Amino acid sequence: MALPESLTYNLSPPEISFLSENEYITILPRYSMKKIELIGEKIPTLRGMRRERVPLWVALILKSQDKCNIVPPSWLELDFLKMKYEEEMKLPHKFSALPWHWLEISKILLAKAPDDLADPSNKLKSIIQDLREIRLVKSRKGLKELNESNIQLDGLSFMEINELRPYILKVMDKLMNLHDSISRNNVEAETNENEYEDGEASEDE
Amino acid sequence: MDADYYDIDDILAEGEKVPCKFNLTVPGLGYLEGNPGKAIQKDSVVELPLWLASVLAICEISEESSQRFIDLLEPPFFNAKVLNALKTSAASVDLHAITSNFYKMTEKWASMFDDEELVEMIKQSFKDRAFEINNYANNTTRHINNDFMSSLDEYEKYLFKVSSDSHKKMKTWIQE
Amino acid sequence: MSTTNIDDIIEDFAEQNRHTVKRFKSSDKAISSNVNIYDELVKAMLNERMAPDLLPYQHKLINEVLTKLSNQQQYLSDSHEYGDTNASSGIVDGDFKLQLMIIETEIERLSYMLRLYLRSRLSKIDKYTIHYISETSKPEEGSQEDTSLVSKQEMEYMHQHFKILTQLYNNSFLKKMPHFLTYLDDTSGGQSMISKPPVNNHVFVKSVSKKPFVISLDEDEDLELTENGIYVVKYKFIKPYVELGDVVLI
Amino acid sequence: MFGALGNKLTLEAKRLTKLSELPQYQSDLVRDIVKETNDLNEDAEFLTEQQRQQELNPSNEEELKVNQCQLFVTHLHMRRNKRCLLAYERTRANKIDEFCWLNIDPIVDTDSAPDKLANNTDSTPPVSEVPVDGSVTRLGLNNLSHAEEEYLKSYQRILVNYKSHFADLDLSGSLEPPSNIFIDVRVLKDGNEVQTEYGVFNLIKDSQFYVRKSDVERLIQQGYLEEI
Repeated sequence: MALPESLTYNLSPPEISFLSENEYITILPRYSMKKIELIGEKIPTLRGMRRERVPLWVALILKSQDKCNIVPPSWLELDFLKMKYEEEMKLPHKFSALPWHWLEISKILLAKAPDDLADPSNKLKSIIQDLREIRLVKSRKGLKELNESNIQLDGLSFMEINELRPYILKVMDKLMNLHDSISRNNVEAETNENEYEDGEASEDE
Repeated sequence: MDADYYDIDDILAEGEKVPCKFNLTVPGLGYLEGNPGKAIQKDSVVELPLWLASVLAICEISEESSQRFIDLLEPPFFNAKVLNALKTSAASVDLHAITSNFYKMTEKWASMFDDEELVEMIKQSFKDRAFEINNYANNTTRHINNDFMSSLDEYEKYLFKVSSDSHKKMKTWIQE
Repeated sequence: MSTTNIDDIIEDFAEQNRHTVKRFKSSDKAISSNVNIYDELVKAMLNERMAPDLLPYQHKLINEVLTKLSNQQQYLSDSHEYGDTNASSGIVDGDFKLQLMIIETEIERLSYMLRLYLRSRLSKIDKYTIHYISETSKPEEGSQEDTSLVSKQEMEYMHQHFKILTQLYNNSFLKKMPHFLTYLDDTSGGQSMISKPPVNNHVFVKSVSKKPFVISLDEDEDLELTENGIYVVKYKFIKPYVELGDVVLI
Repeated sequence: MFGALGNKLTLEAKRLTKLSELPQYQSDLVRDIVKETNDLNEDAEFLTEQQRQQELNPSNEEELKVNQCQLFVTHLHMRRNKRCLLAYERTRANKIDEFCWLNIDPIVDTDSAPDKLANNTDSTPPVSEVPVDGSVTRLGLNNLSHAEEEYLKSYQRILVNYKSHFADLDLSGSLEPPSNIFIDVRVLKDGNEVQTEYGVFNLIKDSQFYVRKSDVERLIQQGYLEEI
């Protein structure tokens, strides 16, 4: 097959991390640099100490060459994350609001720009780990409620969703198959089927 | 029911045998019960693969009679003992020993008999078992309960595989 | 030797690039100038990866990305050449190199996403070949070059691949079998040979519409989708909203 | 037993979805199933003829029904065989396709084809089973049937043609996301001058450079550089 099975209806964690690098982040350039015409975006002329918003992947290249400092996002901060953790404890059936790419971006910044973060890396890492775990336990409990129709998953981030995706989809699809095996439940499916066939529906023996 | 023609698991499920009772004597079909060249007698009970049984069971012998070539008898995988066990404690039933494509069989069986009660019950046991499967898939360090793992039907094995692969990939990513 | 200022060179290249962009955009009203084609490609790739069936080929977007990629690659190699001939004179400074590195990184990122986009399409075409051959041979299909379900290249690939697969089956066993058993698109006997995309299967969607909207599901059930809400629903109910851009598959 | 050959072939198809390379083509089993199907077809033709006779000379209904039942069984059996054969070949073709996308050469050498001698359908060839997932990593030409070899060559041609429309993209390239296209390296031991598109640098111990990863991969392997 043109695409390996493991990438069909599925994303890998490195892939989601890659996508998170498209998010914008504020940098504080240390030097001036001419503007760059990219295909997606125009990177403006950078001037020393004047803040700019650029895609994270651009910021990481500049950072690796000591051309800028990264201004960490406001949520990547010990106090804020602790507050979120307490929220998670208080509300056992709800996920606290965290950015769509919080796991990926925090991991990237902790690895590539630890000196730009306001709090010590080890403390940040540990609260992020705690948050991840409490949310994982919560989501796992929620998985008891799966059905054959639809569910809502507000509050989970992309990476967290992706981890649960294969399980959720395979369970819901199977429940649907079982459900639809009863013809009464499958009336609509059969009507659709006939439309699909353009009236050439075949006769059973 | 529109199973994919090339779906290997569907082909295997269709190859599973179910007990059937012949409603007429058919010469030459003795090979179906291991007596090649002989006739199959009316009222004899024979195990036939589903791909054959499901069609013979809906073909009427004559236009006037509602009798079909064969009657499907209750297959062992849906007998009262199995269903009760699933109701009481779904996760402790050895589905694999019963039939390795249990859910496919359920779908096929239910679609032939429109057995809603059966489907509702098996949906619930699937949910219970799936939840347990995810717990195992999450926790690769914990001692794997081999009894449970070897009791999974083919779809459950696949569910375990995709879930544990996903968790493993996530762990690897976090640690890298 | 050269006295040309490096800034001028960069300006020059940038200018050239802008012209190509302009030329393209004037003939293409569907992609408005404030849409970032990089983001569009991310969205198209994710939608295509997660949709059980083939989405309409993004003719305009893909052509534009390909044109821009090729321009940018040209710019890059011209710049490297420029860098080589002027390396000794000390004109090519670190910043210039760094800028080229950023440009090259973007090229790599876009190529990667395009690769995934195209390959997920081929894998669906391969799985449901006969279905798509018949879908694309309907009269309303293909009349319009830039709205067809598959690209010209995909169309060619699909027919060629089907042909050699048929040959493989024939040579392996079909031609030795009774004639009535040699069809690959038989739908009689309650078992269709034509594999179809599993459009009933569930998908994850994220609503991106500012206004909440309601979709109808099975059995008279409705579901309201609000901005940034995450849902798991059957694909067939959400497909129209994917094409409208009210939701993205994730 | 009834339908046994088809089942056996389907189990083989199931097995090979989990393998990282294609096992020996089951030519004997395929041949036997084709033969069985043709034998069944002779029965079917006989039964059809008998049916026609019965209809011409109205006999008892029971006889007609018995005949119809026999005919059904025969036809269903043939259709079942066909499905098993196609699913088997399709599964193999998918593996061949997947291999072609890797853009590497198949193994021609007789010795390296692990189950060359195992074309007996009863034996389970000792192919390396990779439990993680069944993606193809290599392919021995010896394990292919003649028709499959032809198919492989044709599919390679189709791919070359398709890819030629996207020459800049390297469609067979890595499906891992491109992270770290440029990396920082440190020189571990002295060496010669290195030329890259991004300029020239000298391998002087302990100096550091920011370079394109693909330009220095060999130097890293050879121990001249390390990624920081």
